[in-house]
Amino acid sequence: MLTLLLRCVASLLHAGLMLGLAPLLIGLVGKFRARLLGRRGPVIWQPYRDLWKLIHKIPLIPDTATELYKIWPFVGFAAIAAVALLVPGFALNLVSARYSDFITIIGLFALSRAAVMLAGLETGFGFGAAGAGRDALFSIFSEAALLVVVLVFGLIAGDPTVDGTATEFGFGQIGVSVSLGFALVAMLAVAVTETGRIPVDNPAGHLELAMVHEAMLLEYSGRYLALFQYAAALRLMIWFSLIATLFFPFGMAQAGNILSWPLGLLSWLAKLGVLTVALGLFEISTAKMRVFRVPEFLGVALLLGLLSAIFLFVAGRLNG
Amino acid sequence: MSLTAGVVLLPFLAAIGLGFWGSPLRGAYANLVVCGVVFGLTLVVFLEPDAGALGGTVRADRLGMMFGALSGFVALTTAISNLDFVRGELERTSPRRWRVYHAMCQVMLGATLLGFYADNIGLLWVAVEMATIAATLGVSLPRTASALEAAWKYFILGGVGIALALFGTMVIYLAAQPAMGPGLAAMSLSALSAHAAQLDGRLLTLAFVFLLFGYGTKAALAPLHGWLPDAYAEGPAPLTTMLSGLLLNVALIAILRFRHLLQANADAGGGAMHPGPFLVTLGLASLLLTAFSLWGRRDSRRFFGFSSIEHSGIAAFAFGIGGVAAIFAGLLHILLHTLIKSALFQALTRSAALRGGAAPGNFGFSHLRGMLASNKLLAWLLGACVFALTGLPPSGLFASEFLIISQTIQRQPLLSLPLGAGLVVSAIAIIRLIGPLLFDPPPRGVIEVKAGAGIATVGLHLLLVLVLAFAMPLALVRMLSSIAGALQ
Amino acid sequence: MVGLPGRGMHLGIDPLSALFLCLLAPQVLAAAIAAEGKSVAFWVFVLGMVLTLLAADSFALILGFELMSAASWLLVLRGDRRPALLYAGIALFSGACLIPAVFLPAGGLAFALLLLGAGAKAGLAPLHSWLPRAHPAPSAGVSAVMSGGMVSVALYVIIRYGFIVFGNAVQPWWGTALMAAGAASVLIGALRAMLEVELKTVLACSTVEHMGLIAVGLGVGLRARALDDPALASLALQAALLCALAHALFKPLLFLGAGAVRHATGTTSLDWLGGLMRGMPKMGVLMLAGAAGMAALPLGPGFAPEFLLLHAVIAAAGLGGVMGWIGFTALLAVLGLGAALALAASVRMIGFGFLGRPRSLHAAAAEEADKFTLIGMGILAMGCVPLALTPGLVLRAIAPVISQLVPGALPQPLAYAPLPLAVLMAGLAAVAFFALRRFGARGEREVAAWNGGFGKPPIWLPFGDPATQPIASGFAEPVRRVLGSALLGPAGLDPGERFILAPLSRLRVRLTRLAEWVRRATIRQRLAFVFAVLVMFLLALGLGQDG
Amino acid sequence: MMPVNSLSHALAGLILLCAFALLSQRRLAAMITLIQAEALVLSLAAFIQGYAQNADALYLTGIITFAIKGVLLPMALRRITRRFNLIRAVETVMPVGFSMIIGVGLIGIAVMVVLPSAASAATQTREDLAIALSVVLLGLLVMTTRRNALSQVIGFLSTENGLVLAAIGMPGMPFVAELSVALLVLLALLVVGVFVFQLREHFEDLDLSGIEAIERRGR
Repeated sequence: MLTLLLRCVASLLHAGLMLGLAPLLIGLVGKFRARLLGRRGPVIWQPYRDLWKLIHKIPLIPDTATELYKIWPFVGFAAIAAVALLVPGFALNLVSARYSDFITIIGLFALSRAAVMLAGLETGFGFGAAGAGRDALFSIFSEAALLVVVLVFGLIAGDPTVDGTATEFGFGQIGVSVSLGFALVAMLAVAVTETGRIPVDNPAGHLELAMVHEAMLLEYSGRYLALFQYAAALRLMIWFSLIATLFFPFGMAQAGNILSWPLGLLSWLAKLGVLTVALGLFEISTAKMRVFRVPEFLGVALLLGLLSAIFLFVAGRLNG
Repeated sequence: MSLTAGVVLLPFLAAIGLGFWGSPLRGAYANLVVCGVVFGLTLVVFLEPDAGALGGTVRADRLGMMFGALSGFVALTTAISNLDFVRGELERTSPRRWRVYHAMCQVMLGATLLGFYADNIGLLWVAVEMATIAATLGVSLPRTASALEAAWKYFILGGVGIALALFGTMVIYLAAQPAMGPGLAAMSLSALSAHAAQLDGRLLTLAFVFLLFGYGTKAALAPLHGWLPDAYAEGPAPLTTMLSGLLLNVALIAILRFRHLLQANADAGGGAMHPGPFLVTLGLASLLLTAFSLWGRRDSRRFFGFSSIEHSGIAAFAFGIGGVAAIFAGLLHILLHTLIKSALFQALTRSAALRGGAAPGNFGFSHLRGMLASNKLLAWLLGACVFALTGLPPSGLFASEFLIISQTIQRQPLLSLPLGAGLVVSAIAIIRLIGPLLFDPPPRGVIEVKAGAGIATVGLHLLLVLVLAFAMPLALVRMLSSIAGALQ
Repeated sequence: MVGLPGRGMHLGIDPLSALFLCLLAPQVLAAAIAAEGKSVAFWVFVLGMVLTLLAADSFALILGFELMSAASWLLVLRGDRRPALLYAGIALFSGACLIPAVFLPAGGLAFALLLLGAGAKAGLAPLHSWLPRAHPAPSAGVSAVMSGGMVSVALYVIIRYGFIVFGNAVQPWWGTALMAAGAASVLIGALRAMLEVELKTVLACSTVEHMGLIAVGLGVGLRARALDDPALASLALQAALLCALAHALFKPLLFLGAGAVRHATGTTSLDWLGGLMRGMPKMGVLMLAGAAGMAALPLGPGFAPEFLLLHAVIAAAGLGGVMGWIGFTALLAVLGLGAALALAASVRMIGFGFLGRPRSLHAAAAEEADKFTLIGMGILAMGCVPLALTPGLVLRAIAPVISQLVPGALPQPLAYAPLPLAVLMAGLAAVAFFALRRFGARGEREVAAWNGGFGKPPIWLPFGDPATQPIASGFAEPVRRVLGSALLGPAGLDPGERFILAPLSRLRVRLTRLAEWVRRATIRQRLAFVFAVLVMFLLALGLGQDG
Repeated sequence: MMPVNSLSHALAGLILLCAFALLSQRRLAAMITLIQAEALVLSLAAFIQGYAQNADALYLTGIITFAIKGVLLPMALRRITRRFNLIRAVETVMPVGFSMIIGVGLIGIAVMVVLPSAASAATQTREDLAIALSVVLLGLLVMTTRRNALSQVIGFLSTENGLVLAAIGMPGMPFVAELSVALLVLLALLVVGVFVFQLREHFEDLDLSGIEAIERRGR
């Protein structure tokens, strides 16, 4: 009974942290990138101030939009927020561990992507449709690559949920193997595409040729735009913690005993910091790709996923 | 003078009568009355099976009675639709030629009945030969260049076929000499099938090849089919219905009887070869040849002539496969196809009559397109008849083709490939017509016209087909399977 | 005694046919209410399907199957004449394949013929190209039942013979063949659904994709059964049957909607629709529910089957050898590709069909669909709800079917629980809404869309400058350039047509020309034919007897 | 007196010779005389067979064959050729030598098919049957290698002569056979007559190419 209570408290803490720190992560990444480029860059809590400003502005609804204009932001946000609660952050065996199935998470990502695309098509103007078309193209390859990586995890860990896989990787004697390496690179490529970072899409830039996620939200303003931007921040946080839990499972706390929480929190924040640095370095080292170069980039990710599955067989690390 | 002799001689007497008296219309009514009486008689014959007549040369066994009744029924319905045809075409041909036409119809009916009831193979040959001559004169009636060319082709090919059949008949007589000695006994089918084992197998096979070619010409099997499409397209309309309904069946049943002789001799080790391969070869050849000849046709009666060749090929193929079930399926197929094809030709004649006269010229598909605009009921009946030929379920042929394919799978699996391909290609060629025939915009100046009561016979035919195919009464099933067993 | 002369016809019902009857009932009811109540051919079509499902012997099954094809051919013919011939050809081909398959002893050849016959009718890969051309042809109600019911009946035949009649002679390669056909259908169906412009053709292509998904499920089940692993077999079968059930609910819903769109605006081309949500709100929302099913989004009816199918494939990957291993990985990649393409296709359908600005006066002036269509679509939407929110209950309902197909299978609990997920998302959305209401500014203003700074379109262009108006084929252009040219070839022709139908029709033309030469022979040449065949037969006779 | 059956056997051989000679003829008049000779020999054979089997039906067949095929038909054919001045040559489809070789082949086949390897009792009738079959096949060959309508009719008549030869060779064939053969000859003549006059009306000459032209237009 006590552990159940503790697990609930851990889950609430986890939810608070994930939802609270997401904009901070965006600020950190922006600040670090600016520093690397020799600029001072905005203060790290700037994203909070932006959201606050947007919430207090009156949204301007385009007259050609239908009634669903106001619903897409809530659908998009709810889907991403649900994933945020499912993906374990600092502690394993949370209340939502049983439901954190890979396929459900991929499904919820697809739902939020659909909501954003439909929001783009809502007003029937050029930018939204162009952005939605490109996002559709990228999503085709990223989902295929993601599924193959999920196949590799399923075969190594034998457990369909993120939580089970993380516990298996953490405490099982998996150790570093070639196929997991390929899987990590494939996962990183998909993460960069999903969150819309530099090589695939420029989060800060407004150049019409380069916009993908930005273009779909052009017609939104006020609190609806805030919801979408908050969802984008959450998406980055989710991918960081997903990669952290799956590929660097050491030091994660058990929701059951409270003693392991501080260590879990510390390791989680450290991992986020490392990933922020990695992302910052990666972003300044590559230029934005042309739209039709991205399918090859993701094609490589898919190929790496296939290779990791094949190497897994070669290495005979199959269990169960 | 027993009943069967009466049935056979009545049409010939009527032919002489019709040949010399009566205006065209009165001749048509007389023709109808005679056909009605003949049909009645063919049903009455069922009461006294296997009764010999005319000195033992005419004997109505169960197979003969069944197909005799079928021919009587088809002749009756054709005579009914003939009334509208005559009323429509009255002024196109001289009264003298109308009398010749009605006389020829009766001669053909009489020859067909003689062909079914004949027990003596010589008499059977005479019956088929008389039917050929009558049909040749009938086809040449319209006096157009193409009708003459069709008649000339019919005469040459028919004549050659008849000659080969006569030669085969004589060789059978020769083969029966050692077992049954000279005289009438050696030529009676029932006696021959009783002593089939003792006949000389080698001569019997030679005779069967010639008979197959002789009667195959009349049944329009593959290499011998040349005359049929032109004869159908050029002859006067109701004659085509009679031709299609009656003559093909006489020849197919004759082939079936002679096949039984050869099969019995081969089974009893009398040195004869199995008839299967010969029949299967001709059956498949006609099925595949017509499957691809159907595609280019512009004239509807020539098109359905090729479809008749295809279906007699399927029946010959079923007989070639052998076994009680395959023979049963072959007989069922002939039964259903005769009813559907004659209904189709009656409907076709009626629709051509609605579109300006049933002369041989205006049976082109482009001329008959958009039938729904002319008369709704007739259009749907015509569409139903054409659809019935394809073999898709609501049509009766599905049951018989289902049986044939299932028997082929069990006895010679490899043959089912060409059979299936032929059936599919020809069914597609047929189904391709229904769209334009019914739903296309009609040629200019076509208005809704009443079609008259004559088309009720078409509906009757289709209803009979559905009953026979999907709900055949038990008595008929027992009768057909006993026939198939006897001819196994 | 009705039926085959002499042998009659036997009908019977068992869990499998009961399931498919339940699958058929809602869409027939909806179609009858929406539009098709009066047409005789429609009821003959339904009779054919019911007869196939209730058949206890092979004659009744094939009779029903061909009756279904014949009636639907007539309906396609009345709708649009061009695809009717191809449709009739495929119907005849499938009949010609099924009859031998039914009579051959249970074995490899029988299953191959069964796969060809029933697969052609279900729209599986090599013989699928007729489906996107034939299904849009008839009226809305008919194409709804054709896409929902007829293809499922064709799959029923595969299940009935693959699992029950040939049950004990099953080999692993049967499952692999079914999976290959399924994967190809998923890929081609989803890609074409993304690229087609006509709304009904998009739905027909998505039918091909969903038939592919079901075929993959059945293939994994068959292969697991051959390697006698009942747990995996029951999981795969659950996926396949659930997918068939879901597809039989949301696809007719979408087709009825497409029919209503055609009735309201006179066209179903996505390039001429747009902004229909304003004119037809109720129908738009129902179409949104259907599109959620088509795109297999969570909380929609389509996600539970996709979930089970992906887990079945992952579990199956562990079984095979190295070739099976690579095969399953590729299969999973194709399924991922297909799922994403399906999502994009349904977003495109909704986005360009119902949202945004109207692209033609008809689209602008569209009124709400008539009451009956809405009732029909409502029935189907009601059917989707239990499947979307409580798939666990539905799986428990179809457990007897699974145990009939895979004896000794113990059904596992479903790991995907949409109800708590829905509650969680609703809660989060409510929290966000009240937080914004509490802290943020209230109210909003209706203004002209920003559109990157362009001015307001002039009066005489009420829907803005057509040149800048995005259209459906523009949305699909990136995918066409990357995937389309690779898979569909330069002319964008369906591979099924390019490699199978076109060569067949060329062969038929050549053979017709040969038959024409034979027909045009003169009398003398005909005599020569007869004479030659006679001499050949005599030779055969002479040699036969001496030999 | 030579034994009767060897005499009829010799006459059958003579008919075979006429049929074979028919193959090589190029002119219509020669073909008509050959067919006339064949008919006369056939009627003689019928009389002898009638005497041998003392069946009076064979006498009747002999008389009919002599009257119609021996006298009437050649006269009618000659009148037709004179009216349409058809003296000119008859084009054949293949070189005559080649058709002669095929003719020999046909006779070989007929013998191989009819004569059994093991000699059975009625070898005599078998040989007559073989000869009759050869005449029938040669008649058919003549029909298929001539383009002229009239020469095709002559080929057809040669085939019928073969049939009659087979019929009279059968021991004790009942009366029906003879009547039917006669009927055939009569009606064939009637029909041919009707056609020939109609054809002349429409095509101004007897060459089949007119008909083939219609066909080639195709329907």
